[in-house]
Amino acid sequence: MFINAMGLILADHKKIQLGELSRPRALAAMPYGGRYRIIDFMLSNMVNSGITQVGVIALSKYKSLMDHLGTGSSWDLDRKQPGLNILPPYINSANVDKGGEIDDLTGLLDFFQAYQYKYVIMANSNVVFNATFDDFVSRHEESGADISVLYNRDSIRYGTPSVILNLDRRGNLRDIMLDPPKPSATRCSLGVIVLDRELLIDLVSESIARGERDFSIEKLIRRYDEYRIRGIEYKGQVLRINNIPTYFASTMRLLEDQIRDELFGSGLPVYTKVKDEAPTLYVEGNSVKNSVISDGCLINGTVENSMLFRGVTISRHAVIKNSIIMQDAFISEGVELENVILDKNCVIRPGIKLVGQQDYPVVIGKGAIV
Amino acid sequence: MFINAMGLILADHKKIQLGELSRPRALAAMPYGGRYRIIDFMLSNMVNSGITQVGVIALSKYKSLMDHLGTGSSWDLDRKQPGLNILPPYINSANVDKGGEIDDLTGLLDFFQAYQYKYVIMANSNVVFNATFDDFVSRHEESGADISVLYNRDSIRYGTPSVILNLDRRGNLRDIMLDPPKPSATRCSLGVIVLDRELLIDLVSESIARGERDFSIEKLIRRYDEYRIRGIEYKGQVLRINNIPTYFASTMRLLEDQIRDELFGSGLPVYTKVKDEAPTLYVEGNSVKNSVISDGCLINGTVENSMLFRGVTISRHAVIKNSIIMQDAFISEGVELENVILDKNCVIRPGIKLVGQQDYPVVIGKGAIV
Amino acid sequence: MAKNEVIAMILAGGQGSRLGVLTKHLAKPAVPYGSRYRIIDFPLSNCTNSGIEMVGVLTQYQPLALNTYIGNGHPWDLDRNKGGAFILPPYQSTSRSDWYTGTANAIFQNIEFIENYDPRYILVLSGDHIYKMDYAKMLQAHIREEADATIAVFEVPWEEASRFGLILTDEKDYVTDFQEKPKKPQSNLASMGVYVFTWESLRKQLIEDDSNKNSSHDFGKNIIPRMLKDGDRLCAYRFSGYWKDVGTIASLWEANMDILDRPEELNFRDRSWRIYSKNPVKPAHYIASSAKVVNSALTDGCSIYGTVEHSVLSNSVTVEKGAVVRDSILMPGVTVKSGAFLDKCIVGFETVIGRNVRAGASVEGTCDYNSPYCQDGITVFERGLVIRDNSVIPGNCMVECSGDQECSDVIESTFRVR
Amino acid sequence: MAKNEVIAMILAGGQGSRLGVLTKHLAKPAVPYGSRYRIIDFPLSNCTNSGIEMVGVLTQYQPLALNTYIGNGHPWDLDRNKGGAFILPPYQSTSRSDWYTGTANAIFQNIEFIENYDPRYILVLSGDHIYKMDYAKMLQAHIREEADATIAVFEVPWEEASRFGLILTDEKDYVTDFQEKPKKPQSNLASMGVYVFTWESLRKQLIEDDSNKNSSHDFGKNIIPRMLKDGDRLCAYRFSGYWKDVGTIASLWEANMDILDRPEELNFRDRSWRIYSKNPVKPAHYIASSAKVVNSALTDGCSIYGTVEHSVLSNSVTVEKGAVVRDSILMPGVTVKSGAFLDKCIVGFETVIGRNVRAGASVEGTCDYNSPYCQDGITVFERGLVIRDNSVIPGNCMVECSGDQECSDVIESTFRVR
Repeated sequence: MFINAMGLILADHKKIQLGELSRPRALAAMPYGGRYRIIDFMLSNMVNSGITQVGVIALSKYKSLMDHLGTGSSWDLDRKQPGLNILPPYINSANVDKGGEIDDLTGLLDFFQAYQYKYVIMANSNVVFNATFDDFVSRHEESGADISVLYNRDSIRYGTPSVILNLDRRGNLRDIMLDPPKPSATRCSLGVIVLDRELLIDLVSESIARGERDFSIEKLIRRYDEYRIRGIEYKGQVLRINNIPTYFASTMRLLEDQIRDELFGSGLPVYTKVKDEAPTLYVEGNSVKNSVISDGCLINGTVENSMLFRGVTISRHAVIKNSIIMQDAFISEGVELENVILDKNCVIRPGIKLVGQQDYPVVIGKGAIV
Repeated sequence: MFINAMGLILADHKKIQLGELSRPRALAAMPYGGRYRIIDFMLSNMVNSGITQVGVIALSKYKSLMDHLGTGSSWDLDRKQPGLNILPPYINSANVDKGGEIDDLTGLLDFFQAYQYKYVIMANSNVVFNATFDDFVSRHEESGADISVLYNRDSIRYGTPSVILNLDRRGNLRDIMLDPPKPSATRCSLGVIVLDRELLIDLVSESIARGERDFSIEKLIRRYDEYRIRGIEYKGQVLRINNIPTYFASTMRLLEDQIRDELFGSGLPVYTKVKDEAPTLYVEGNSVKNSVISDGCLINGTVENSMLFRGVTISRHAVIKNSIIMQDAFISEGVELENVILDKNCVIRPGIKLVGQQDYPVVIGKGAIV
Repeated sequence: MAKNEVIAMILAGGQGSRLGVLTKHLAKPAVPYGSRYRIIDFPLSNCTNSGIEMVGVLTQYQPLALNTYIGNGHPWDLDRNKGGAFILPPYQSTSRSDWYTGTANAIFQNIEFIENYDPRYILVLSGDHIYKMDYAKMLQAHIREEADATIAVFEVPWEEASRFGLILTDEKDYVTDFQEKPKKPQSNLASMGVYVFTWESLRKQLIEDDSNKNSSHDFGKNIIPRMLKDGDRLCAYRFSGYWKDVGTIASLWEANMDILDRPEELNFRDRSWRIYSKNPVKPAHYIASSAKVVNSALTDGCSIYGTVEHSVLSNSVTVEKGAVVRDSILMPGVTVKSGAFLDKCIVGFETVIGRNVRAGASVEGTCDYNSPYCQDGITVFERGLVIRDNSVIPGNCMVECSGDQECSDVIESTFRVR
Repeated sequence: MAKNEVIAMILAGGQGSRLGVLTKHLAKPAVPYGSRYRIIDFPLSNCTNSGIEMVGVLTQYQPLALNTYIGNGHPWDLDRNKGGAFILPPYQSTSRSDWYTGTANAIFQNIEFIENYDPRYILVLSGDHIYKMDYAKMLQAHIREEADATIAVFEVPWEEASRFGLILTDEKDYVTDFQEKPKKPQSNLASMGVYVFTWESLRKQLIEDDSNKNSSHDFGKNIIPRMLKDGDRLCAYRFSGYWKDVGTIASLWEANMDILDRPEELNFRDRSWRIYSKNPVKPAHYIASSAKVVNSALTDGCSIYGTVEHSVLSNSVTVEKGAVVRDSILMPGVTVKSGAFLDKCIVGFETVIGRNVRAGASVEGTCDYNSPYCQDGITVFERGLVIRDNSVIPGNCMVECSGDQECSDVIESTFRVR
C-alpha cells in the first residue's frame, strides 16, 4: 500500500564539476534556489513518495553534506532505524594515514542488505524536479522490466553530460549515446532509475567480485543487452545542473512564475534544513524587482533579476543585477554586481564593481573578501 | 550556572589494540558491560555534567561508532545545533581513490571555533567511570592552571600504556613517565583533561602550522614546561581497558556488587543505544549464577561468572563459565565455554568446547561460526 | 496511498476501575505489563510497524503518567514532523467545554483535529489490549471491500463465547448482527475493539449520534448498530494470533503468565515486529550465586539474590537472599526483602515487601483488604508502600493506603512514587 | 546546577477575548506575530536560549492549534528525552476534575507533574508577551538573594505607569508593596508577569490558596500579595530591553510595527539569541517587477506583485498587481486581489480580500462590524473569509462570520482553514 522502496542518492558525479563552487562541497550539497541545496529536491521527492530509508553516497568532501543533512530531522528521516544513511567511503585499514583501502561498494552492499524493501530508487544529483515516484514504480511494476529509467524531452540543451536514450517502439532501451553531437533521439535520461533490490544486490556483488570501485547509474543502464531496461517519460518541469552556465541559467528560470509554480506550488513540499532566520526587512529606499529573496536578508539597496540566499545584507546604494548571492553575504555601500555568483559568506567592500557575462558569470569563492 | 564546556572524545588510541576485537571497530565502540560500548560511559559523564556539544574524533573504522551513536538521541544529543559531532578524517581532495590528503586537525579546529564555550573537556576512550565534571571544572577554575588532568592511584596494574604523573607539592605537573618499570609515583593519568577553549585553539593551530597530524592528550600534557598543568585526583572507582587481559578482568569486576553499585547506582544514568529487545526469558532447567545478563536473552543452559550481552541464546545443556558473550551469539546444545570472549553474532555449533586461560581468554572474532 | 490517509485514534481515557489500586494513580494503558512494557506499547508499536505515523491518544483520566510516558513519541518512532503521537485531552472552546462522555464522543470532540489532516480512513483502537497485529492488512481489506466500517474479530472457543461481544456474519464475512455477552451465542467471532472506518461515513454517524440524547456515545453500543441499521457496509476482518483484553486483575495476571507459558504465541524476540517501549536507562540485570531464577522474565536493572519462579519482573526489581517469588508480577522498582514469600501477587511500583512477609494465594490468614476485584487467589499491592516485616496477607487482597489512614497492621509507611 | 533544577511553566490557557476574532479559533499564544513567529515562540525560545529544557505549557481554551503548533517541541529544541515541552491541559483524577480557575490554580493542579521532576525553582511565564530575556540571569539573581520569589520588572515612563501593575521596592530592590493600575503611581516599575519562585515556598502558598474560597487563584492578585504578607523574601529583578504585552488589538498592531520602526530594539537577526519557530516549508519569497515593497517584513512563500508599505506579512501571502497594502498585518496565506487597498488592517489566516476592496483607517463609510475591541482605526478580518469585490469597510471594524449567517454584504463566502 505504501511505496515499497528504499532510496539511494549519488551525491557526486564524476563528469560534473562546478568550478570554484565545487571546491568546498559535493554536487548534492550545492546551494540552490535561495534556501535549498540541490539534494533537497530529490530527497523531498523520495520522502513525499513515502520512502523512509534513504542512503546518500558521497565519494569525497562529504562534510558540508553531513552538516546540511544533520540527523535528517528536516526531512522527517530522524528515525530509530536511521532514515538517512550517509555512506562515506568506508575506510577499513587501521590507519588511514598510511593509505587505507577505500571500500565503498561493500558499504553500499551492507546498506541494501539491511532492509527488506522490494525496490530501490537511485538518483543522481544534477536534476531538480518535484514529483512523487508512485507512478514511476507502478509503471515499472506493470511493465515487468528489470530496470526502468526516467527521461524527458528537454527543449533546452543543458550541456554535457547528456545521456540520450534510444528506445524501441515498446519503450525498451536499445542504445545509449553520451553527449552526441547530433542526437538521433531527444530522450534525455534524468539519471533516476528503479530496480529490484535483489537485482541491485546481485549487480553490486558482481562489481565487487570484479574488483571494481566505480558505480554509476550510467554504468547500470549500459547493460541493456543483458537486462530488460525501459524508459519512462517524465512530463513535468525539470531543471538540470551540469556546469556553471547551466547552474546560472536554471537559477534564473526560477524567476519565472510558471517554473516556481511547478516546482513549489504542486502541494508537495520541498524540505530543507531549518535555519531560524529573521524575516527579511525591506528598508526605506530599497528597490527590488523580479527577484527571489530568502529569509533573514536586510535590503537597503537595489536588487534586480537576482536570487538572494538567507541572511544576505544589501547596503545602501548597492546595485545587484542578474546575480546569485549566497548565504550571509555582506554587500557594502555602493557596490555594483552584474552576472555574478557569490558563494557563501563573502564580503564585498564598498564601491567594488564586478560584471560578468550572462553566459559566463563571474564566480567568487566561499568566504572571499573582495 | 550550567557547566560552560564542550566535550571531545578521542575514539582511538595509538597504543591500545584489543587484537581481534579491535579489527571491526574503534576502541570507543568496543562492546562493554553487557549493553554498552566503552564510549557510553564518557559520553554519559559529559551529558550528566550538562554538556550538550560533544565531538568524537575517530581516525578510522568509524562506521561501527556511527551506527552506535546514530543521531545521538539516546544521549539526548539530537539537537538543532548538533549535539554530537562525529569528526571523521576530513578528506578534501576531489577523489580519495587517488590518495586524498587527511586533514583531521583542520576539522577539529573548525569544531572548536564553532562554539562559544569557555572550556573543553577532552577524554580518551580507555577508562570507565561514572561522575560529573562539575567539581573537576571548578577546581581547575580555582587553581588558575592552564590545563588540569585527572588521575587516580590505581592499586591494580592495568598494563601499558600507563601515564604516571609526577606532581610537585602544589599539584603542578613536573614530569611524566610512560610505562615506567618502577614508578616513583603512583598517580596514573585517566586521560581526561580540561583547558580553555581558546588555549586549545592556539595549541591546535600551532600543530597545524608545524604540519603535524598527530594529536593526543599525552602530547598536550607533555608541555608542562611551557604551561601550568595541574593534576586533580579522582577518588571514585575507575576501570581501565588497555589490552585484552584488562578488558577481560575489568569486565569480571562488574560481577562485584560494590563495583556495579559505584558505576550504576550513583543516580547518574549511563545512556546507551536503545535496542528494544524482549525481556530475557529463563527457561525451566537453566542455572545462572553470579552473572550479568542483558535483555533479549533466552537461557536454557548453565551460565556462571559471565557477562551476556543483548539477544544471546544459550541452548540446553550448554555450560558457559567465566566468559563474555557478545550480542546475538547463538550457543548450541551441549557447548562448553570457559574463559572465552565471543564477539558479536557468533554461532557456536553443538558440542563445541572452548577453554582459555583466566589471564589469556580465547577470543573469537565477530560473526564467526565455530 | 499516502501515509497520512489514515489516522489511528487510541482510546486511552477510561479509568479501568476493575484494576483497583493499579489504576489509582495512572490510566490503564500506562500499567506495566510483560517485564519491559506498558499496555499502550502494543497499539503504539502495532501502528509504527504497520506504517501508520499519525496517532491520536485520547486521554482523560489521570493522564499525567501516560503523557510523561509517551512524551514526544520517540520510543515508538512517533516523533514525526508531520503527525506522530498526539495526546488529545478534552478542552474548552467558545461553544462548549465537556469531558469525554463515551468512546464515540471522544472521537466526536476531536473531529476538528482529525479534519486538520484530511484522512480517508480512521483506525479506532483500544488502549488496553495485548496483541500484535498488522493494521495495514486490515486497512487493505477495508479498502478492497469498499466498506464503511471493518471490525476485527477473533475466533473464540464456543464455550467461552458468551463472555464476549459477538459479531454475526454472512458467508462473505459481512456483518449481519451483534450479540453482547449473550447467554446463547450464535457466533464465536468476538469483536476485538479494533475498527477501521471510512472517515466520511463515521463523521456523519458521529454528528448524528451527538444530537441523540438517548445515546451513550459508544462505538459498540451505538455507532456500529446504527451503521448496520442505516445499511452501511460492515465487514468482519478475521484475526488469528494472540489477543487479550487486560481489563481485570485476573486477565492482567494471565496475560503476564502467557509470556512464560505460551512464549511462541506472543514472541517478543521476533525482530520483524518489535514491541517498542520507553527504555528505563538501567544496567543489565544481575543474578547472584545465591539466586535461582526459573521460568521467568527479567529485564534491566534487576538484582536477584533469592528465588524467582514463574514470575514476570519489571526493571529495577531487587529480590533479596532467601526471598521466594512465585507466580507473581513485580512492577518497576519493587524490593522483596530477605525471607519474604510471594505467591500469585501483583506488586505496584517501588513497593517494599518487608522481611519474612508471607503473601498471596497459598498463604492462610485473614486480612482487612479483601477485594471483589481480586480473584483466583491473586493479591495486589498498591505502589509506594512499605509492608511491615513478618506480615501475613492471604490471597484475594488489595493492599492499599486509603485516604488519611496511611498505615495499618501490614503497612508500615507509604512514600511518593515519582 | 543541574538542568532540571528549574522548570518553566508557561500560562497559555486564557481566552484572550480582547483580541476578538483573532482568538476565536485559537488560543492567544498561537496568534501569528512578526512575519515569521507566533507569540509563544518568545517564551519558548527564551527558555531554550537560557538553557532551560523542561517547559510545561498550561493550556485550556482552544488548545488544538497550540498543541499542533508545539508538536513534539522540535522547532525550539525542546524534544528532549528528559523534559522538553509538555502540554498540560486540565484532567480528571479519582478525587477531582476541574478546569483551571486561575493562573495559580493552573499551577496548583499540576503540582504532581512538577514534583515528578523535583525542581528547586519554578519559572512562571505568560504566553502572550514579546521580549527577549535571559532567564538564567534572573535565576542567578534569585539564588544569590536567597529569595522566595523574584519578579521581573520593567521601567516605564511615569506618565504611562498608571496603565500597569506596579511594584514598589526599597533601595535594595526588595519588594515592599504593589499597585494595580493606580491613578497616582508611586513607582514606575511595571511587573512583566515573569516570576521565579523557590518551589518549596510556592508549593506551600498554592496549597493554602487552593483552600481559600475567596481567592481568585491568581498570581498577581493573590499569591504574591500573600507572600509579602507572610514575610517571604520578594525581590524585583530589573529588565531593560524591549517588552510588550500583546493583549489587545492595538498593542498587537503596535508590537508588529515596532519590528519595522525600532528594529534595533528587538533585533531578530541577532544569532546569539535566535527566536525559533515552526518552519512553514515554503520556498523563498518572490518580488515581481511590478512590485514595490518598502519598510516591510516578509518571509517565505510570499509573492508580491503589488505595493506593500510599512506592513508585516506572514508566510505565503499573495499581493496582486495594483493592490496596495499599508500599515497592515497579513497572517499566513492571505491573498489581496488586484486593485484592493488595505490601510491599518489585520487580516486572519487565508482570508481573501476581493478586487478593489477598500478597507481600514483612512476609508470612509459605514459598516455593521464596528467593534469595541478595535481602536485607532484598525480593522480586523477573521480567518477563512472571502471578501466581496468592491466592498468598502471603514476603520475600527471586526469583520467576522457569526454563527449561521455565513455571508453578508461584505462577506461573499467562508471556508475552513486547516
